[in-house]
Amino acid sequence: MRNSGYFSQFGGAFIPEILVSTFDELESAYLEAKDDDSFWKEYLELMSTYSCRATPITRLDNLSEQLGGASIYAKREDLNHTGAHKANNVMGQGLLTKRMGKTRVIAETGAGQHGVATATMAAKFGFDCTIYMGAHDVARQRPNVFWMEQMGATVVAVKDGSQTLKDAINEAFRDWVTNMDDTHYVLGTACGPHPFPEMVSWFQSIIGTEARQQMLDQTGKLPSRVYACVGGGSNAMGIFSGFIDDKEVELVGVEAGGRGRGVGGHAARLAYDDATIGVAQGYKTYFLQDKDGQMQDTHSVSAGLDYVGVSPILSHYHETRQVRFEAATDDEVVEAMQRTVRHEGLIPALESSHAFAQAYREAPQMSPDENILINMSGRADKDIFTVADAVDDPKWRDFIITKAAEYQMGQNDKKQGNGHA
Amino acid sequence: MRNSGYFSQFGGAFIPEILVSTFDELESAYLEAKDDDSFWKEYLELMSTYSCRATPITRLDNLSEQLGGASIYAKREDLNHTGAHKANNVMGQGLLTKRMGKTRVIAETGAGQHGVATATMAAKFGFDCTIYMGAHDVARQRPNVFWMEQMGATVVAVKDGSQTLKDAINEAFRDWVTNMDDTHYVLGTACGPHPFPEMVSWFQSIIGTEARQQMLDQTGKLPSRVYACVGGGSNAMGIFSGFIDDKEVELVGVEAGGRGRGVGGHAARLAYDDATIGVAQGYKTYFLQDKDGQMQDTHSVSAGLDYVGVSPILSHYHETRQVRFEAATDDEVVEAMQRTVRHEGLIPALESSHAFAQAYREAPQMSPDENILINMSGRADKDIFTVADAVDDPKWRDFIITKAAEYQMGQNDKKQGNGHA
Amino acid sequence: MPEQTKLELAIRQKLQQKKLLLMTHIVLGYPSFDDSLRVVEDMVKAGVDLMELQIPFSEPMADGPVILKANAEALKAGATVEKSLEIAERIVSEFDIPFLFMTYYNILHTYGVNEFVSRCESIGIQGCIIPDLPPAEGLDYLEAMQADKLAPVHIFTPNTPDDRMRFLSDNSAGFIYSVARKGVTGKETTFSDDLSDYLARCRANTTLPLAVGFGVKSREDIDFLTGKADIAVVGSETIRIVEDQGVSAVKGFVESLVA
Amino acid sequence: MPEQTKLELAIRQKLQQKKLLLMTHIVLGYPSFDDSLRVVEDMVKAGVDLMELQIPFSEPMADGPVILKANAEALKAGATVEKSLEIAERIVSEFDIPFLFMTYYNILHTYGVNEFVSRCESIGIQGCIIPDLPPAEGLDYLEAMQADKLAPVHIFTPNTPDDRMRFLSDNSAGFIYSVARKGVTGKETTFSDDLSDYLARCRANTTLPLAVGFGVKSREDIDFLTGKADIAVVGSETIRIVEDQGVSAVKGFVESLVA
Ligand SMILES: Cc1ncc(COP(=O)(O)O)c(C=O)c1O
Ligand SMILES: Cc1ncc(COP(=O)(O)O)c(C=O)c1O
Repeated sequence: MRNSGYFSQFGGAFIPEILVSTFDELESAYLEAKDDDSFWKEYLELMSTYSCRATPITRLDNLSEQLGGASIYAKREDLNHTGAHKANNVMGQGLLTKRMGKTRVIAETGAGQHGVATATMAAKFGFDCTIYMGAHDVARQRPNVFWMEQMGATVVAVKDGSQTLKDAINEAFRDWVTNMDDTHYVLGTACGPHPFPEMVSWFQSIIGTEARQQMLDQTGKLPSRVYACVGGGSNAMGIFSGFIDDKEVELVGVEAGGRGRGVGGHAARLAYDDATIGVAQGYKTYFLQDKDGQMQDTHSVSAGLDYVGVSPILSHYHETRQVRFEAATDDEVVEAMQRTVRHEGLIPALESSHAFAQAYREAPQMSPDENILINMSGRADKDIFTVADAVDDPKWRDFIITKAAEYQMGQNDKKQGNGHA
Repeated sequence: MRNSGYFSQFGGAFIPEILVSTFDELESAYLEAKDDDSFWKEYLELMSTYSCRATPITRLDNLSEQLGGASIYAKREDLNHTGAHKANNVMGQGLLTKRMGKTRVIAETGAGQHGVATATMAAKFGFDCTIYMGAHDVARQRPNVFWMEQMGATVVAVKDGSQTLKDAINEAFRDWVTNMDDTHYVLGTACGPHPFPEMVSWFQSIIGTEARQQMLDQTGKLPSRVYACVGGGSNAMGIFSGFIDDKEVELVGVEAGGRGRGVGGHAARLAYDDATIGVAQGYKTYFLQDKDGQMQDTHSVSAGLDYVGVSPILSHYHETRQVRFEAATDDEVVEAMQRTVRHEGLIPALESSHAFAQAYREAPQMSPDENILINMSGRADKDIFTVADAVDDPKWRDFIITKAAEYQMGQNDKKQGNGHA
Repeated sequence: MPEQTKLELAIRQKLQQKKLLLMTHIVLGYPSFDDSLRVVEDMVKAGVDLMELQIPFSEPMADGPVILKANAEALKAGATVEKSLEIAERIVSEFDIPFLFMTYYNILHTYGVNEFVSRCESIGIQGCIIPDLPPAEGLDYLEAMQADKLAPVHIFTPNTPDDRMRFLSDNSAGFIYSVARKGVTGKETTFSDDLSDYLARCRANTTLPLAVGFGVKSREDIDFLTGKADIAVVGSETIRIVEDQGVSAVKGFVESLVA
Repeated sequence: MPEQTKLELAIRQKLQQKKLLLMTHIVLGYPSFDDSLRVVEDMVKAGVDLMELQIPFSEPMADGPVILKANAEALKAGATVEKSLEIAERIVSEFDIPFLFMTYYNILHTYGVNEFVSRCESIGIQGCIIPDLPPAEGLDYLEAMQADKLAPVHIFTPNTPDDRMRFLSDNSAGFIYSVARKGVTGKETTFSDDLSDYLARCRANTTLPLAVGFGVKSREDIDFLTGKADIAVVGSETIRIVEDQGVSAVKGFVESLVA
C-alpha cells in the first residue's frame, strides 16, 4: 500500500482510481528524471536559451533609500519568457512529457498566465494543447486567451461552479481521466495530488538556487528575509527552497488579503484563521471551506492568488514555522504596485505586488545593513485590463469605449461591404 | 569649422544654432564615456542586473525543420526589461544624462515602446520625464501611454502634422531648444543629428557583440546571414555592428513594405525606389519625400517602422552594399508573426516580424549546414490591440465591446453613487 | 475485508431470482429533497434493486457534466450534509432495498471519518463509494467501515492492472464497481468485445459481485451485460431524464430497463 | 563674407533715417498666396522696413506652434516651392523693400543649392535665413550666396559663446539675427537687463547690423530694443493676428508698432 507525498499531515494523492496508473507513471518519470543529471542539464540549457535564465536580481535603489531600513532586492522572474515564473514549471513538465512519450498537454489557468505559458511550451514542443479556464476568467482575461489561441491551443471556457480556477482544475482532471494515455496534465502550481507539489517545487527551485548565489555574489551575504506571494505556492516554494536550510533567513509568504478577514473576502488560507484542513482537488491542505467541507468563494484583486487551497508543503512549513505567513489587502497591493512602477520602473504583477507590499511594510523597521529579497514572480503589463481597473484610470475607460465604438462602426462597414483603408 | 558625423554623404548635424553648444556638450560627454572603460562596465552591469543581458539566442527548431534549408536562430531582445531592444539605448543614455548632471529627460515615441523604455529609465534614475507622442498614436496606443503615466512621465499628445512619430520628434526638439540646460533628449533610434546615430548604435552594439560570440559558442561558426528590421535603424545597427567586419556574413535589413510600392503605402526608404536623399530632423539621409522635399505620409502595420527617414549609417551601408535591404509587406509580416507564435511559442513584435518574414523567405533556399540569425527586437504582447486588429480577431472585438459596455454601466452606477462589489 | 457484509448477502440473495440487478444513482437534494424522496419511491416501485445516494460536494472531480450540475444545484438550493443524512435516514427506513452513499472524501474528512461511518451504520446505509479515496489514503475509513461491517466499494477501471484489482478487491466489500470505460460519468460507452474481455478480467480478479457502470442507459446495454456482470448501474441517465422530462418520467424509464 | 552686400547697404541707409528698423515675417501661401500678397502690401504700406518670406516646409523644427501651423496649412492648401518662388518674384517686383527667404535646408537641398541661390538672385531676394543649416553644414550654400552677393543670415542665441558668435558673423552677411531667448518662435520673452547684457555681447561680436527676434510684439518691446539693436523682428505675432482677426487686421497692428 503506497502512501507517499506527505509533508507532515499535508499532501497525499486523493485521485480517482482510473488515474492511479497515470500517477504511478508520472511519479516514476519524475523520480527517474530527478536521478538523471542530464535531465536537469537539459532543463537548464532550455531555460537559458529559450527563456533568459539566470534571471537577475535588481537592487531597488530608490525605494531602499526612501523607505530607509533594509536594502531591497528583487528576483526578476518577470523577465522570463511569457512574463512570469510559470515558465520554469511548464518547460520542465514539457521535457517530462516528451520523456513519457506523450503528445498532448492540458492545463488549468486562472489569470491566464499559466495557460499562456503552457500553450507556449506546447507550441515549442509540438504538443497538442487544451487549456481549461473558468468562463468568468475567459471573459475577463481575453488578452491571454487571444495569445493562447494564437499559439494553437484550444481554450475551453468552464461554465461549472464558480467558473474560476478551481473549476478549471476539476475540468482538467475530467479531461485527463479520459485521455491519460496520450495526455499529460501540466498542473500550474505546487498543489494537487502527489507528485505535483514536489515536482513543481523542484522545477521552481531554479529560482532559489540562483537567487541565493546571486545574493552572496552581489551583497556578500544572505538576505535577512525573503518574501514571496502565495497563490498555489509555486513561486514561493521556488525561492524559499534556496534558503530553507539557512536558519538565519526568515521566509515570508504573502497571501491575498483581498478586502480583509472573513470568508469570501480574501484568499488567505494560512495568514488568516478562516481556512481549515480538508481534502479536495486531489490533496490535503488548508482550504477555505464551510463547515460541511464545501469550498467557498474567494476574492483577490489578483486572479493568480484567488484560490481556495494552498501547497501542502507550505501548510507543512506553516506548522513547522519555517515560513511566516502574512496577507496584504487589495488596496495595499495596488499601492505597492504603483509605488514600484513609479520609483523603480519595475512593473510587478498584482500577484507579485503582494510580496512587495509586505516587504515595504517591514523594511523600514530593519537595519540598514540588512538585505531583503522579494520574488518578483511576474510582470503586470499583460494584465493591463485588471491593473487599469485596479487603479481606476478614466482615460483607459475612455479608450476602450472609443475602441468599441470603432469596432461597432467597422462591423457596420463590413456589413455594407466596405473594407477599411 | 566642425563638420563631423558623416558616413559617406549621410549624417551631419543640421541643428538650430541654439542647440549647437548642447550638441557640443553631448558629443564630448559621449566621446569621453566611450574612452572611459568604466563607463561601459557600468553600462554592462546595469543591463545585466536591471534587464537580463546577455539576452539568449534561441534556435527555432520547428520552423528550421518545416522550412528546410538553413537553421534559424533568433537573438532574444524581446526578453529585455520593457520588452524590446529600446532598453539598451535608453539605459545607456540614462547613464550619460547622469554624467552630464542633467535632471530631466524627454523623448519622442511612435508605437510607445521607446516612450515606455524612457519613462522606465527616468523612474529608475529619478529624472523628470516628458514623452512626446503623436496624437494619433496616443489614441491608438493607450496601453503604453497608461504605463508611461504610471511611471510618472508626462505624455504630450502632439497634434501637429501627421500626428505621428516625425511630428513627435519635431516637438521634442522644440522642448529641447527651450530646456537644454537641465534636459537631455533621449532620441530613440540611430537617426537625428550627430552624435545620435553613432551613439545609439554604440549602445545597441551590445546586441551584436553578444550575438556573434553566442553563435560561435552554440554553433561553432558565424551565421551566413543576419536579419534585422529597420525602422530608424537602431536594432539593425546593434546586431549588424557585431558582424560588419565579417566578410562571410551577409547582413539583411528589412523595411516596412506596407501595402507595397508607391509613395504613401509603405515605409521602405532603401529597399524600394521611392525615397530620395534629403535633410530633415537634423540629419541627411534617404527620406520618403515629394519633389519639393516635403515629407510624405508612410504606412506600416507596425508603428515602430512607420517613419520617413532612416539611419544615415544604414544609408551609407546601402551605398557601400555592406547591407542588403529588403521589404516585407503587412500581409507577409502578419503571417510570419502568426507562424512564429504558432510553431515556436515566440511572439515577435510586428516590427521584428519583418525580419522573420524575410528570413523565412530565404531560409529554404539555403544549405542545411548554414545558420541564419534574426534579431527579435521586441515582443508583441504589449501591442495586443494592434495585433488583434492585424489578425482581425472577432472575439477580441466582442471582448472590447463588452468591456466598453461595462464601463459605460459603471459610469452610470458611479453617477448614482454606487460603488462596485 | 474477510467477512461477508450485509450488502453482499443481500445482493447474492437477489441474484438467486434475477441474473442482473439494477442499481441507480441520485444526487440528494437535486432538484430538492422532496424530489429526491419521490424519485427513490418511483425507482423502488419500478423495480430497482439497490441505489447510490450522492451527498453533494462542491468539487465533484470524478463526475461528468450532468452529475456535476446536479451537485451544484443541490448545494445552491441549500443542501447540507446534515440534511442529506436526514433524508437518507428517511429513505432507508421507508424503502426496503440496500442503499449506499456516494460522495467525496472531504465530506467524510470534515464530518469526521469515524463519525460519518457510525452515522451510516445508524441510518442503515450499507456501503460507501468514495471515488477520490484510494485505499492507501483511506486506512481510517477502511477500519471504521470494517468495524461497522459496512461495505467500502472500490472501483475497477480498464486501466487497472490485475494486481491492483486484487488489491482493491481485498480492500472492498459488498461489490466491486467496475467502470466500463475511461472518463467521467455520463458519457457514451461502446459496449463491445473489448468490454467483454475487460469484464472477464474483472471477474477473474475478485470474488465479489460485479457492478458495471458509466454509460448504461438502455435495454440493449442491460442485455449486453446480462451474464457478464451482476449489477448494471444507471447513473447520469436518470438525472438527465429528471432534467429533461421532470421527476415523473423516471419511473417509466426505469421500468423500460427492467421490463 | 568680406564684401558688403546690397542687403547690408540698404539696412545701413535706412538706419540713417530710423534708429530701429522693423522686419516682419510671413509664411508664403498662408492662408493663401493671394492673402500673402495682400499682407505684404499692408505691411509695406504700414512702414515695415524689410521682410522674411518663409517657404513652407513639412518639418519646421525650429518654429513654434503658430508658424508651424501656418506651414502645415499652406502645404495643405497646395503651396509648392515653385509657387512660393513665383509669388516671391511678384512681391519683390511690386514692393520696394529688401526681402529675404526663410526656409529649411531640405527645400534648398532638394531644389539644388546652386539653383536655389541663382533663383533668389534672379528674383531679387537679398538674403536667406536657414535655421537648420549651421555654417559647417552649408559650405556649398555659403559659396553660392557669396558668388551671387546675397546675404546668408545666421543666428546668435543666448547660448552662443563669443568665439562662435565671431565665427557665425564671419560666415554671415546682411545682418545677424539674434534670438532674444531659448525656445522656438512665438513664445513670450522677458525683455530685461539680462537681455541688454546679451545684446551688448552680440554687438561686441559682430560688425553687422543686429536684428532681434523671438517674442517682439508690442510698442514697449520696440522701445526697449531701440538703441540696443538695429532691427526688431516681429514674427509669430502677425501670423497670430491673421489667424485670430483676419488678414485685414495686420496693417493696424504693424502701424501700432511703428507709430
Ligand atoms: C505572476 C504570478 N505570480 C504568482 C502567481 C501565484 O501562483 P504561485 O503561488 O503558484 O506562484 C501567479 C499565478 O497565476 C502569477 O501569475
Ligand atoms: C520592437 C521594435 N523593433 C524595431 C523598432 C524599430 O526601431 P529601430 O529600427 O530603431 O530598431 C521598434 C520601434 O519602436 C520596436 O519597438
